[in-house]
This record gives sequence, structure tokens and C-alpha cells, in this order.
Amino acid sequence: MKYLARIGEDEREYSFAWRDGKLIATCGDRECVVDVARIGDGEAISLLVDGQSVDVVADVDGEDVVVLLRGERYEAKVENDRERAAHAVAGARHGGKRELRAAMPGVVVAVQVAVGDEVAEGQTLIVLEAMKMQNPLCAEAPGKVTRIIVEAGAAVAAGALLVELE
Amino acid sequence: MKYLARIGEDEREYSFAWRDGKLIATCGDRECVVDVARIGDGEAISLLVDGQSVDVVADVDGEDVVVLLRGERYEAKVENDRERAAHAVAGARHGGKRELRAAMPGVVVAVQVAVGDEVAEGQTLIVLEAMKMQNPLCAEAPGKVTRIIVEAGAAVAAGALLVELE
Amino acid sequence: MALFRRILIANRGEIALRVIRTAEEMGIETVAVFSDADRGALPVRRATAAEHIGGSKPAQSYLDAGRVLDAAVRSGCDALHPGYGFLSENAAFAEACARRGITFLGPPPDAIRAMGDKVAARRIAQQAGVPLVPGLQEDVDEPRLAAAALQVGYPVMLKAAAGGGGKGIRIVHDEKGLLEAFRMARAEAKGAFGDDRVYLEKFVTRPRHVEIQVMADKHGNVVHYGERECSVQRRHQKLVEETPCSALTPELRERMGRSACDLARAVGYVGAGTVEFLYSGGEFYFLEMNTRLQVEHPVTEMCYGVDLVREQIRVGAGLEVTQPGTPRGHAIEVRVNAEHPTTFFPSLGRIGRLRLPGGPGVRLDSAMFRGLEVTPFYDSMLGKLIVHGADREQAIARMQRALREMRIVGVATSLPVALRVLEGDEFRSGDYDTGILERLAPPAGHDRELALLAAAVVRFLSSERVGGDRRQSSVGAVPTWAQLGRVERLWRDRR
Amino acid sequence: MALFRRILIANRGEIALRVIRTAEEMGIETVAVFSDADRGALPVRRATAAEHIGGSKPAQSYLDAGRVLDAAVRSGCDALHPGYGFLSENAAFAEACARRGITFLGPPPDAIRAMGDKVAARRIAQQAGVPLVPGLQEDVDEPRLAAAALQVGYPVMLKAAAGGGGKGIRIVHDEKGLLEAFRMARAEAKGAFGDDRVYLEKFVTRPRHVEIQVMADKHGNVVHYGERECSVQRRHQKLVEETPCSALTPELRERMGRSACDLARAVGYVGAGTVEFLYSGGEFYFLEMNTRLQVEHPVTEMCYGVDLVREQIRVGAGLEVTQPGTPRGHAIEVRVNAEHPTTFFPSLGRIGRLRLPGGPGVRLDSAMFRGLEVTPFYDSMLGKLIVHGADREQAIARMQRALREMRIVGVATSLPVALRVLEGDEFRSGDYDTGILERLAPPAGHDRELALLAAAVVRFLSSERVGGDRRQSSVGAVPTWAQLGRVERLWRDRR
Repeated sequence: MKYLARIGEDEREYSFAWRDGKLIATCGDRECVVDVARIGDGEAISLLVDGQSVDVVADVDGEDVVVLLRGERYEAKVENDRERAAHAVAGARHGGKRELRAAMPGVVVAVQVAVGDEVAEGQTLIVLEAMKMQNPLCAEAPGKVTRIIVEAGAAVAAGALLVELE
Repeated sequence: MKYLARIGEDEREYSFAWRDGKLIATCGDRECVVDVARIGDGEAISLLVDGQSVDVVADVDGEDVVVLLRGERYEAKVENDRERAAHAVAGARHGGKRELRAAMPGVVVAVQVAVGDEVAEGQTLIVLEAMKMQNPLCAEAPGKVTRIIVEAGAAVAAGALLVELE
Repeated sequence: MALFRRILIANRGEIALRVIRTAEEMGIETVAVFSDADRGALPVRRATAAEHIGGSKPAQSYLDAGRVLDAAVRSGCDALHPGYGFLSENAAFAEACARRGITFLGPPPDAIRAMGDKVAARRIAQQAGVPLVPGLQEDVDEPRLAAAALQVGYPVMLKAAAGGGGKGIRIVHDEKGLLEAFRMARAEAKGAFGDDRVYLEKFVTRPRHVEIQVMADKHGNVVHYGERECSVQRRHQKLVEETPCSALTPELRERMGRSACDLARAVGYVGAGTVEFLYSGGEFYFLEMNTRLQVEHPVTEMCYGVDLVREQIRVGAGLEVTQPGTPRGHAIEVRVNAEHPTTFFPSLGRIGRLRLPGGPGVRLDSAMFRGLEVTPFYDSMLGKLIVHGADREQAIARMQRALREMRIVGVATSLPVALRVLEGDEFRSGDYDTGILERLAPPAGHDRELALLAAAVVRFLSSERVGGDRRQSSVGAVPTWAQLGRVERLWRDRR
Repeated sequence: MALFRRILIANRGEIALRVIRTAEEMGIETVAVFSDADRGALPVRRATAAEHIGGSKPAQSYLDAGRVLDAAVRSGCDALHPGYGFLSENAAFAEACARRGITFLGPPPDAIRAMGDKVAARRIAQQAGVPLVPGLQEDVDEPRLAAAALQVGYPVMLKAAAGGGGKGIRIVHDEKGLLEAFRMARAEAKGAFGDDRVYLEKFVTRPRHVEIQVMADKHGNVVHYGERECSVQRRHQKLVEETPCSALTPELRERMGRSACDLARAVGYVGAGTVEFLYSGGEFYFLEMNTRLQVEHPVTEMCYGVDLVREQIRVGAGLEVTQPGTPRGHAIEVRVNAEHPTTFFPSLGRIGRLRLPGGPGVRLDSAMFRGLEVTPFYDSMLGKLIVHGADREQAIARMQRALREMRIVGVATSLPVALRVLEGDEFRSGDYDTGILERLAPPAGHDRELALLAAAVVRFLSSERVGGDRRQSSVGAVPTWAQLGRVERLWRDRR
């Protein structure tokens, strides 16, 4: 089983095998020996990567892995072979349909697009007020608005579907 | 259902009832209103006892309740009616048999009594070495040694039976 | 004997806990107030007593002067600490406290009022000889506009008199756009604040935000505890603060301190206050006075070895203010906000695993705990991380170290942004201004390679566990290293 | 440029983490070593790299000089910090480091050796003009015994020359029992240490244990950072330490400091060391010198604003020692030991919920974390809680406050004992001696009534939950207050 990890633009494909109690991670033609220790009840994971200490606190939610490491926070996506295959099929079926969802609970203060609009990457679609701040929610990629689910004034829960694009 | 709580020599009997979302605790002829909030996944319990804030961190293991409160640590025993009845029966059956158990894992360095000895309250029965310290284990009450399970040099686990008395 | 019997803390979160800590150390009982959302909050649990005052929305509880005061009277308090925000700069509330026999641990209502009106505050400051940004102290009208702008010198700023928080500000670089900008500013001010007064002042380029901490007692003594540099801010939200400010000379510090004390004296100030200045190129200009304890007060405490809340309580009880000693070393504060480090979106959720930094020179002021639900009702600050070092370089290194130690799971935080600020050359040089965050470089991603590997390993381990792989199934807490080895060997032998 | 490339930390637990923190702040990489039991320990996770060095028993790992040194060489270290305990006062180990080109961050081997032999140390101290407890510096024999005792003055103490940690000590109050006690002491010393030398000295009544922190560089500079009062101890295990010591006058402090520096100079000392004195009635007497960093060093750091580990690394790299500034305020340390607060039994187990204290003036040096297994292999100290205040009274109040905030579930700790010490009149008066813990009053049980109620409520709630009572079943994390009310009302309406 291979694992494809992505953070932003960067991606790496790893395969893993246990050898003498250590994890051998292979990425392309590089190989490293990882000594793994789980701390407490999932408090943290300690890796010794070729002796180098990597103190990881991670939050795994399916393919989404948030990694806290040396003061930085990385939002990674990790797919295994099976998932990649499934995604390819799903992608083909949905024909590139995309969604804008509320990143947090709040109140919609403005809807800045209409159905049929062509939008650019980074263009603000919805303005959501939460925690006394107005937060623009933007298109992740260029596309066409196919459906708008909410209107200004609506209170929405975290994760609520707001706009569909293709 | 009544609850008998004991800490050392002190004991109190409480009964509880919910009224308008608050817990009414009755102890003898006194009654107090307790607002209860559980914090996180059992992180702590916050009580407002007639308005007074009581920040409790507790560890419950059957009838044994360890309470951390304002820098102090209390080892309480709390029995409900059913348990008290059961204990009374068990007590009658065992005829006052008592046990000395290892409070921690360690090595027995000395056994200071023999079977048949009459021992006084507080008399050292066993000396246990743990964490580089020698710890005397003493009789909780006067009695007669009926059985000695370990000998000097034995390594024992926490909770291991060491001596039986009656 | 304690100075007060019971203090009601009319606030929530870290500042409520901060006040409770000092009151407890002074042998004074405390009463926390709480909204529905805050029943389980740490201040409620740590106070002597607690009073429920209403719904989760601030207007239903912490902003409701009547409910707060009733709670104070009901619980037998003889003093009230307002913290910051909420009712802390509400003169009518301060008066109401006095009417009900409760000592308000803040300045007299008149001082709050005088400093609350930004136009009036500037007038008082000018009379007290405190330097202002060159400009007109009054509402401008069209006929005088061009001459005034020329006199002040371009670029100039048009500012709504009733505005605040950066709203309704326009910058004009030359005479060309002046009149049009002025008319728009008027219309905007009218619309936004119902008050169309606009004033004009010099636009200070590359300004630093430097503030002076003052403390005054009821005997006419006014002292200051030096400055705080607060230029690391985004949309007027400060993120990193430090003291001393690299730009100040001892002579400048003394002049600014004297100005701040003069202003405090001019309004009959009592208690803790902060006089905010713009600083640029060796000159400083009065901005406004905050008539309360400031979020960033701990940096001052660490360098001066003073407890400012203790001083507030002492002067509130009528004692004379303690004379400030000589400050020592350098202190930096980083705010821990529940917000996404790249989008700055608020991040709601429940705080899970939590690892707090510690060791030499590290202080954490926070009411965070494992299990805390971060709700949308209040501002997103979870706490403040403060460090002290013998000098600025050590303080910076120490803060970086503490930021690398700290782990919060469940919500995203602003900590990575603070770390990037501290790693940046601009901050390290000490020569920065309020534009520093806009110029902040994106994450360098030093450890991205390790993060990718870690993410993959974590995913691999969790799928192994889900799959019930026996090699991993018995891995417990402790001897994981040894156990992994042993279990693995067994498994290999069996093949 | 960093002073060293990589430091190996030849230790574990809080002191390993303490050293890593400072090294990281100085831009120096660190290598942690670990036994089987410590694979998941915080120092291992926080270091740059980590090396496994053997089994859980100290002799198999942290005490095995060869394995530690191999790890240092293997991982490319150019310096080694020994912490305290383990190999820190092992002269042969310090020599072995030097032979393999690794800077040992401690004193020269000869200084370790000279101070390691307690009889030799006394001789050197005497030559350096450091006051000793009146007595004979050499082995006594029977003929001279009675005269010597009379000259020293009763009560006298008979002490095994090879002894330590209070073993083999006899106190004789008059001439009557002298000879018999002497013979027994000889026999005992022979049996216990294989060395029957016994010496005789005055038994100091109501002694305080006061120590001086010294720091020396390779250029012949020796400075001191004042004293630490360590009289709160049980069986030579310190529990509470503070600085300054209430008994010392500035003049006495200066004399003790000068004595300590003289001794350090006499043995060619380099690095951090502690000279321990007995103090009683205005006189002080040399006890011994600890040639390493002391557990209680943080109280000195807080008052002097110094980082002693940083100074160790600096002088180890050949820099001159930083001159100590003026100390400020008062600091107290409490050791957090995993032991039962009434029986003092070690308490093993797994640390569960953990609430750490914070806020002004509080420092925690600990490698504790939720999930840490407290094993029987090492000493029971989980960490140290240190506070700083403007004066002793504030420091005491602050420590009490911090102790009330701190919660550790899973093992019992010594914290309640420390709290009782701080609450007691004897400690508060400042006039106490090494007998204070023996005289400590039993728990006052102020809050016993509340604890009984809390225990019953907790038990009631847990049985309700087990029983699946719907009134309690949906109580979640946040709006418990509101929810309880609501759920309860629904339930009542339905009846």
C-alpha cells in the first residue's frame, strides 16, 4: 500500500514496511528508518527519523491530517492507493462539481455572485460574519456558479453547503 | 438512595434529588442547592454549592473516590445503601479477616512478623523497597497474623497480598 | 486585613482568571459572573463564588450593566473589577457602581468620559502639553480645508470624529483629490456614525504604535512603567507586543512617560491607564488613552517585577501607588487567538490535547483547558504567552522556543503567524512599524518535508490500527519502543 | 555563531528538558539519550536527535559512562551536559569526555574529586579559610576522644568519614555515653562503608541548610548569586526552597558568598557549583560542595534574572562569566514528587488529567505530560513549581495560589504537604530550621466538609450515568448548566 501525502503544492508518495521493529519509509529512491512511539492515549507520536527527533501532534480525520510540528501547523491530505482509485472514479462521475461550504458557523452578510456567473480563483463569493468579524469566502479555483443555497441574513452551521460551482 | 461518604474519621450521609435542574443535597437536617456542571470529557466537575464555587477533580474507582480540592487530596469512600447492606453481609461472613497488600510494586526487604504474632495498630509488618526508599508497611488495626505470603527478597506487584490477619 | 472583602469580576476568559489570581494572592474573595456558554469556564471554577447573569450573547450578560451590578450586590461584593472590553470603559456603569456602594476598580467616571470622546481627548491632551499629530483639533469645513492641509503637510488623513477602530479614515496624498475625499468622508461619517464631523491630520508614515503604562492613586501621585511597543497588528488587532521598544532612547522614554503622566493628571486619573502614541522618526504623537487594564500589560509586569492588578486594587482601596523600580531585561507577548494562521478566519471547535510551554522566563495567561468549547459569542483570544529574557535577543529566542513547545489541538491558532514574525528579519532588526504584518513572508516551510512524512506515517499507523493489525494492536503507553520491537520480532519469527 | 554544535544531555526528566530549552534558545542542537522506559519522554521528543542507550535500570543506561559517551561520539556532539545525579559528579567520566574531545559542561575532574571526598573537602575548605563546624578534621582515636569532645563542646556528633546522606551519624549529649557511642560508630562505619574512620564535630542545634550558588570561568573569575534556603527537608530530601534566606543579613550574605568563592578558587573550579553551609545563630559552617547544577537552581534564576544553564554553556565554551546583577524580590520552589502526601510512599501510575498553574510569577519546570507512566526505575520527582514575588509574603501567597490551581490525576503527589508547609506559622515567620517538616501539623482539613459532599455528588453522578438515567445522559461539554435545566424541566413536565 502506498500513501500519497500532500501539503499545498508539495506531494510525496511513501510506502512503509516494518523491519526489526522500525518503520522503513521509502519515497522514490530514498529510504529512511523511522522509530515510532505512540505517546499516552494518542497524545502525540514521537518519530526518530534516522535519529532525528520529530515530535508530532496530529489530528486525523479520514484523509485529512493536521500536523503540528515545531510551532507550525500543516494541513495535509493523505490518500492510500484504494482511496486514490475511488477518487478518480468519483471525480469522473461528478464531472468536476465543486462546493463552497461554511468554514465556521456564522451569519451570511452578503452573497456576491449569482447563478451562472463565471468566477476567478480567489474571488469572494460569500461574506460570512462570525466572531464579530466579516470573513470573505472565496472560490478555490475558477469556475461557474451553478447553485446558491443561502441568502444574506441566513445563519449557517459549520460545514453548511453555501454555493455549488462547476 | 442514600450515600455514605467517609474521609478518615469523618462521615456524612447524603441523599440527592434533582429540582429545577439543580441538585438538592440533604445531610441530616441541612439542605443545600448544588448546581452541577461536568467539564470536558470528565476533566473536572464544577459545583456551585449555594453559590460557592467548588472546583473538583475526582477519580472514581468503585467506592473509592479521590478528590482533589483547593490543593488538598482527599481519599474518600462512598457507599450507597445497597453496597452498605452487601458489605455488612460480607463482613459477617469473613469474620473480620484482614489483609495487608503492597501499596506499590517493589522488593520485600524484611518480614518483621511471624504467623501467630499478635500485632498492634501501626506496627511494621513488612518493609518494602521501592523507588530506592524503604517503606514500612504497618498494621491498620490490632490483630493476629494468620498467614504470610511473601518472604524477604521477593519482588511484588502493586496490590499483591502480603500478609493476612484477623 | 484584606483591602476588600469580595471583588466581583465583571468579565470572562483569561482576564477574569488573571484578576482572580491576584485577588486570591491578596486574600480577597472573588465572585465570577457567567453567561450560559461560560458555566464551565475556569474563572467560574477558580473564583470563591459564581453568579449566573444571562444568555451567551454579550448583550444578555457581560454587557448588561444591571445584571452585573445586581450580581455584585446579591453576592455581597464591595468592589468590582471590569477587566478590559465589555463595561470597562463605560462611565455610566462606573457611576452606577458608586451609587450602589461598590468600588469600581477603574478611573473616575469623568476621566472615562473625557478620554472616551476622541475629539475631547485630543483637546485635553493639547492643553496638557502632550504632542498631537499636526492637524486641526476641530471639525474642518470646506473653505479652510486646502490651507489647513498645506499647513499640516501632505500626506494628510481625514478622520471621522466619531469613528474608531480605523473606520472612516481616508488618506490624501496631494491637493488634487482633497475636496472630493473630504465630501466622501463626511457622507460616510454621517452614514456610519450619524455624525458628519471630520477632522484632518498629518498622515504619519511608517508609524510605530508605542504606549505608556500609567498608574495613579487618589493622593495625586501619577507614575509610569515605561512603554510597550505594539506595532505588530492586523486590522488594529495586536498580535505581538514587547517592551522596551527598540526605537526609544532613555531621553525619549522619559519625555513620553512625562507626557502620559501629565495627561493622566489633567483628567484626575486614578488606577491603571494606557496612553497610546504614534511614534515615527524620533517624534511621538498622542493617539488616545485607554482607561482600563490593557491586554498586553504582562510584558510591563515582567520587566518591572510589578503586579498591575494588585496596584489597581491597592489604589482602588485608597493606598498610595508603589513607586516603579528599575525595569530589567526584555519581555515579549504573543496572543493566542483561535484563528486560522493563513486565512485569519476564526476557528471554532473544542480544544482537545493541549501541551503548554514552561521553563525559564515563560508565563502563560490563559483560561484554556482541555475540553473548552470555543464558541462564536466572544472574541477569539484564548490567552497570551509571555516571555522574559535578559535582553531582546534572548527574549526572541525564548519565545520561539516556547511557541515550538506549545501544542493546541481542536482549533487552529495564530501561533504559527507569531512564530513567522519572530523569525523574520524585520522584527529581529527592531526597526519595524505597523505595516510589518502586511509585509510578512509566507510560511518558509523548513519542516515541510518532515511534515509530509509525519502525515503519511500517522495515516499509515491509524489504518494499521483500524485494520486490527496485530503488530500494532498492543502498543500501549510506555515501552512502545521496546514493545514494537518485540511484537515485530515475534511476528517475523512466526512466518 | 553558536558556542557548540551539539550538546548531549546525559540525563532524563525535567533537568534534561531544562537544558534542552536553554540550548535551543542559544541555537545549539541537542541530543537526548534514553532508556527503554523513557522512549516517549518529553526530552526525547524535544531534542534535535535522540539515542537509545539501554535498559530501564539506571545502571544499564544513564549510569553507564561508556554507553553515554558512545552515544555522544556517534551523534557528533562536541559538548555534554550531565545535569544532576547520574554521572554528574563522576570525575572519571569527566576525564573520559575530555579524552574523546567532548567538552564536559561541569568542573574539571580534579575539582570534582577534591570535593567528592568529604574529609578532603573539609581540609581544603579549612585551608581556604572557610568556617567549619568545630571539630576534628581527622579521624579520632580513643585516647584523644574525651578531650576533643570537651574542646568542641557538647552535644557532639560522631560521623563516619566515608558516610553520606545522614548515614552512620550519632549524637552524644555528654561524656557518659561517649566511648560506647564511638565504638559502635566505628563498627557501624566499618560494616556499612568498609572504612572505620570516624570524626567528631559539634552538633549544631536548630541548623538551617543554606547554600551559595557559585559560577566560575576559565579565566579565574568566580562570582556568586547569593544563597538558597533549603531547610524544608525530610530525610535529606528537600521539599521547599527559597531565596533570599530570612536569617541572613547583607553582611552575612557577603561573608558566606566570599567563603564560597574562596573555596571554588582553591580547587580551580569552573562552571556552576553549590557550596552548602549549616547556619545557626549568626554562624555558618561549611558542609560540602556539590559540583554540578542543583535541583533548586531556578529560585536563584528568578531573583537574579539569570539563566544558569546558559552561563554553564558559556563558561564551558571559554567565555567569561556574566557578572551577577542585583537580585530582585523573592522566589520559592516546591518539588512535585510522585509520593503519597501522608505516608510519603512513592506513588506509581499513569498521569491522567493534568491542570497546570499559570499567570504572573509562576514557572513550571517539568517533563510531565498526560499519559506519562511513573515507573519505579527513577526518583519520584515529576518537576518543580517555582514562583517569584516582589517580597516574601507575596511569593508565599503566590505559591499557595499556584498549588491550589495545579491538579494531577493518576498519582498522588507531595503538593498538599508543601501547601501545609506554606500555610504553617513556622514557615511564614521565616524562623525555621531543618526540623520544620517533622513538626508539621497534620492536614487542617478546612475543606473536608466540601470534599465529603463533592465525593458523594461525584459518586451519585457516576451511578446515575451508569444507570443510564436520561436526565444526565446528554450532558455534554458546554452548556451543561443550561442543558441540565432544560432536560430536567422536560422530564418534570412529562410526569
